[in-house]
Amino acid sequence: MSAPTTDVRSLTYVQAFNEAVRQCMEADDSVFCAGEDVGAFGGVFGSFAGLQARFGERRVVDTPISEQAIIGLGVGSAVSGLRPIVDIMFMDFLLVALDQVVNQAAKLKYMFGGKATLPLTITTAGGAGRSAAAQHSQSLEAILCHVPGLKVVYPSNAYDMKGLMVSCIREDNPTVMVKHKRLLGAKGPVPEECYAIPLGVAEVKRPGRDVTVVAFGRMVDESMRAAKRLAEDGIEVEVIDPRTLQPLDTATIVESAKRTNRIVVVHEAVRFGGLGAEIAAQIQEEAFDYLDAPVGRVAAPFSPVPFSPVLEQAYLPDADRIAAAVRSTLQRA
Amino acid sequence: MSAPTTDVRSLTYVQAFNEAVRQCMEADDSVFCAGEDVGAFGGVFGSFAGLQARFGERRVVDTPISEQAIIGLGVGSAVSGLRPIVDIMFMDFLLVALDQVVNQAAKLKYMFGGKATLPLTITTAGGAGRSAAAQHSQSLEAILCHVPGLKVVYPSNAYDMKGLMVSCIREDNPTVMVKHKRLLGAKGPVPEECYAIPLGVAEVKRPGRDVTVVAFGRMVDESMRAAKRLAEDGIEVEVIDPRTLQPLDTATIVESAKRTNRIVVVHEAVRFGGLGAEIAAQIQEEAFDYLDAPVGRVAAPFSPVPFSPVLEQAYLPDADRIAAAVRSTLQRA
Amino acid sequence: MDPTPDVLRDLHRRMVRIRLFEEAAGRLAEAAKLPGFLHLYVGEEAVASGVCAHLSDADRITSTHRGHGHLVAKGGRFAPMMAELMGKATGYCNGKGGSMHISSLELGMLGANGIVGAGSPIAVGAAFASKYRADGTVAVAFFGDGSTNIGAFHEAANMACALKLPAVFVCENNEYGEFTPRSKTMAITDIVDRAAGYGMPGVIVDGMDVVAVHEAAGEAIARARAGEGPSLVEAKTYRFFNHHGVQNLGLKYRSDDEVAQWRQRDPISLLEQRVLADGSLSQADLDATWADGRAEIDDAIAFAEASPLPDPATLLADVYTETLR
Amino acid sequence: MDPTPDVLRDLHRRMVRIRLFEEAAGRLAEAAKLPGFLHLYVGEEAVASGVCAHLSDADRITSTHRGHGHLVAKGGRFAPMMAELMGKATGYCNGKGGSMHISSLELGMLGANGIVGAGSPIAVGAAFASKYRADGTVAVAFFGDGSTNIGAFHEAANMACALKLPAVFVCENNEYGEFTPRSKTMAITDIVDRAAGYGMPGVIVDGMDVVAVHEAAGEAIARARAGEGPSLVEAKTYRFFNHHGVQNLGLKYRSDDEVAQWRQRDPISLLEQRVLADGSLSQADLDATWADGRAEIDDAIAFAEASPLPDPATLLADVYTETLR
Ligand SMILES: Cc1ncc(C[n+]2csc(CCOP(=O)(O)OP(=O)(O)O)c2C)c(N)n1
Ligand SMILES: Cc1ncc(C[n+]2csc(CCOP(=O)(O)OP(=O)(O)O)c2C)c(N)n1
Ligand SMILES: [Mg+2]
Ligand SMILES: [Mg+2]
Repeated sequence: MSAPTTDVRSLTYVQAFNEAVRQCMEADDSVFCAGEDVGAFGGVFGSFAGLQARFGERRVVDTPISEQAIIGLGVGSAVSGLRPIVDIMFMDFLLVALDQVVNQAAKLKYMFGGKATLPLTITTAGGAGRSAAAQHSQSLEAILCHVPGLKVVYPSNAYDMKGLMVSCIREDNPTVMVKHKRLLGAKGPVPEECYAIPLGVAEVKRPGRDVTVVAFGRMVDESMRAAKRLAEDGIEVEVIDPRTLQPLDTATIVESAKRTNRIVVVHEAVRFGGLGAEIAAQIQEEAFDYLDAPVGRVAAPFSPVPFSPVLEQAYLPDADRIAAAVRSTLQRA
Repeated sequence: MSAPTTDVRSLTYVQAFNEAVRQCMEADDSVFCAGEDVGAFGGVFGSFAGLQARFGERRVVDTPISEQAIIGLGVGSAVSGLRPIVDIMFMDFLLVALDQVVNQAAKLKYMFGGKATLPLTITTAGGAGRSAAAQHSQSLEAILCHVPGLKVVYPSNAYDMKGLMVSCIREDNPTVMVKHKRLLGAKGPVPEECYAIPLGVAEVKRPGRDVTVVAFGRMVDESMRAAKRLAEDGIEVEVIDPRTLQPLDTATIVESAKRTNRIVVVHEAVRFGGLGAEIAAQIQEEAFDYLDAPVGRVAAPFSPVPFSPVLEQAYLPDADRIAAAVRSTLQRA
Repeated sequence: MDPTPDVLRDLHRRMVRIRLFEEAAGRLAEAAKLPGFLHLYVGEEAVASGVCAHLSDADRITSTHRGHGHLVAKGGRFAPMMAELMGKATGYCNGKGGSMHISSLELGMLGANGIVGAGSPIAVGAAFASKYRADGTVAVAFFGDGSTNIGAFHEAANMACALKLPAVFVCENNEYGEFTPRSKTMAITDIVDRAAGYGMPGVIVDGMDVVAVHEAAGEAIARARAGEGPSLVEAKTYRFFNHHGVQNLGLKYRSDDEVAQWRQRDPISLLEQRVLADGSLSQADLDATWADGRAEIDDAIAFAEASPLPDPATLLADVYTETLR
Repeated sequence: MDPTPDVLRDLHRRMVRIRLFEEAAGRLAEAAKLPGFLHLYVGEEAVASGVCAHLSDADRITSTHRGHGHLVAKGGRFAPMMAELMGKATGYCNGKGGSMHISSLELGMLGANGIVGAGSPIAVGAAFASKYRADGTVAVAFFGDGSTNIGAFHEAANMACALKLPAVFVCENNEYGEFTPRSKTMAITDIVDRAAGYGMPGVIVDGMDVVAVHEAAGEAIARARAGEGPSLVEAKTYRFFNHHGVQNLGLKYRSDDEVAQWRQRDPISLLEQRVLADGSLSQADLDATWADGRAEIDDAIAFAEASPLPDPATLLADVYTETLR
């Protein structure tokens, strides 16, 4: 399932998020939202704009600055039969509440011998590029993907945002939906009807025969930009957006790697221990005999995110670095 | 530097830890310990036994059950010139305090433009195998290794424990020292003098020409056991214990892989996103042309740690599974 | 006014069942028949019993690492409990949770918890669901004195008050957190001093007097059901055994005298003396309760021992729910 | 008894310097010359000033996301502060921290903090170091009303009391957490109600009256220095600008009337009226302070604008300390 080419009205990434929440709340009274400033104010990124006016304070709840209790609110109400959407403003703040996410939400069903379902959606915002410095810019998805019991979704565009968010809300497992802060205003065609994009299904954003680039979140745009430039030199790059990071659609990635024989994984998180490591490990396990070059990784260097824009720019992967990595992968005999 | 073959008195892993702390406290008044039950009681694993009697309540401090404040106590006192050793009883509980570890301790120096040093040692206990179930058995080292600013140490024996703990305490950066719960009583030769094993230096536990196995913590014993069995069939396994996980001694591992051309990485953590992924990714990047088979991984499956011993046994990697992985790696043409 | 004989019989029965289950578990642990940690509730029976006597299966509770008593008081059956402690497939959690995660959603027991303080935020979520559905149910969070020093407790108590949820916070103040006395970990003596900081009423009750607990909990739960918001009930109590395991004397962190003094106020004996004195129950009533409990325990142990271990093939089952919609 | 003219001049000077720095930063932000977030302290100057007037460079403070005022009050120089806000190599943090992480160890300012509540546990560590060395220094944690709902604050307050540390907890209660009023996030009106739950004294003070803050903080800090343990000081105050940025009127979450009423009680005007009325300072004194501050700001902006950006080659410097021993 991928974005319609026929012209539908276009929405921003955050409007698509908002519409998914609104339509799911209209369809199911057990769905509610809670978080800091999500009520009257509509969320610091406007993600929840208009929802309290539409659904009232019962279903759109302003909470104290208490991330552990916010996740606990979600866990306890989900196991009691509701479908909470709880918001953690910045992904960095998940670290304040990780016990509730990892030790409670993710493990509860298993610890109960399967005798529980936890239809909980945790929404948050990740990524750098806004000079928000070390504690408001992190990409921590690799930590979440290492946790059995969680699902992790990271949309790269407005269309996917709506469809994936609908799936998260309907999902019967704890899911973390990560918005990228620099994509909030990105516009794209978004159908009005309430559609779902299944979790765990990657999308080939661009077919190509020479090399495969795997990227998610904002890095999809950078990869497409790199691919466009490389195409001018006759290099055909296949760009794959996993969209869901856990479970990961390894099959689609491996199938592509077996065709192109060369693959580069891109992410904003630091390289050491990032999702690129897992993807590289799986590809070399499953496509070893097909690879003409090592799986390349383009990622942030091993440091906190710096404040100064010149440093942050030097820190973040971009189309140039992706293109360079692709070229060096191709140079490998 | 590796364990002496000449006979010195032998200590348990936890006694070696205790002696390292005691000797460093004798040498430097700025070193102190704090944590739950570490004072009068000496720590739930006996790690701090006798230290409060020896150094008094000023230097061996019982704290409330407040992991965030325990790490904060370490951060604030370290940046104020002390050398805290703060204990988080079980590694699983680090998740309650991860903000202080990741957003504060690890980033403080960088956010301050380098104008601070943080000689902080966080000690904890990880690993499964004691029927302690999903919240007292986790191996979360991969999460810590993904964090710039932290160093992570995971000794596999009493000798390394003492030498590495001494280095942690003398280290001017935040370091997490992970004890494995099932190694606490493991005895080995430990010199009386206060010796340091440098961080970031792996040890070749056993030379071998046919295949390399990388393992740390309790998995070193299992790997050595597997190597011994395989040797009976004429398969010579080289076993490498990185000892420090961050920074990782990639050079030693890659050099070995280039000699044996086949390598298997072992850990207790779940496979997806575990440290094995990063090691595999680095090896295929740096030794691509030398590999005769994909880098193999032996790790826990993707589930929380189950309580029932039969399930936990099915969950945990062991010598059998390591041996099987080595054999299948060798079967690869 | 005094509880009726039926209520007293019910309170007695809950306490006796907890005592019998815990003592049996302790014996099995000594015989090395129980894997993992074992945190016994012996001595604190009046707290869970006095509170849970007011609750139906539709009301929800969250528990702690010391959770058997809460489940028994909430109606837990011995057979699947004992099977769970033995890691058998017939346990409440199919052997996947064990003592530290024992739970029963049908009984509204949202799990023992291995993370100190982590149950309270979950209770807030359960209380939110009660209010959301306006179904008159409540949520009760049980927690220890030591856990009130951890952030999760604070956030939960404040959020419950801010959202005026039907929640009751029940503190089992047994004066110790593991092996460290309260005096070393907080500068206050009474946990109830924390209630005002959240804007909820707080009351101290003798946690060895089940009738007193029953009365105080009744008011707090009625208040919650009436939509008047959360309350804190602090029960002064004591664990007769060690933090985990079954040793009770010769512990280096508390004196045998202290243990002996508290044992003088064994909550079950106190109730039995009282009901016999005022004649509300007869010795025969009490004996019958003990006899029933012993019979249930014997059957439960037999059941658990005869039960199969989980099939290793089920290791990866129950990590995720198959989503159908 | 009333502060001496010298003390009043010092308090006035600290407040004026904060005001001038923040207004200049606001103007630069509007001119898009400052990257990232900007949380201004305007309106709350009396709090940091009244407290820090009692502190030496050896005393340590922890701050919040709204940290410029704390650093200025602790003696921060405008030039490296402005350079840091511009992300220049000459900033206090060489451009790596920015507004939300601005710090100066030499001045005992342990950093603004982007994580609500995270500063308080660090202040506990600093206070521990003071007690450990018995050097008579203290640690002060500044934090907002909203942050008292997060676990880290609770753990820090309790631990400081349990260990009887020389710490002072200063709450800047400006009635809002971001865009949400206090009434929605807690069931209490006064943060000071939380002090008793930790076993420390708590006092409410008019956060717009710098002399009142100075007096209350003086007692709390003296108590800490005397080894009598922590205190909580709640200063009722108000931020004149939006949560971040410089908009102050037409905000959807608070009325312009409310803003206007608080501005009536501008802490700097209140002090100036008072000192002129009782003659302790002259108009000339006040003018001189403003003039000095303006001159310093102009120099600081010129310095910052002329300063070089960090060399991208330094990106990976400062992640780790080279350990030599
Ligand atoms: C976050 C966390 N920290 C520490 C522990 C270890 N621990 C288990 S029980 C316990 C003591 C709890 O004391 P209290 O809350 O008073 O309960 P009690 O055991 O006295 O019933 C501790 C420290 C834990 N399980 N979780
Ligand atoms: C853990 C965490 N949660 C949420 C935020 C987002 N946030 C930044 S400031 C703020 C409001 C803080 O309110 P208060 O403590 O009253 O300080 P004030 O801004 O009023 O000075 C919030 C919610 C954060 N930075 N950290
Ligand atoms: Mg206790
Ligand atoms: Mg505020």
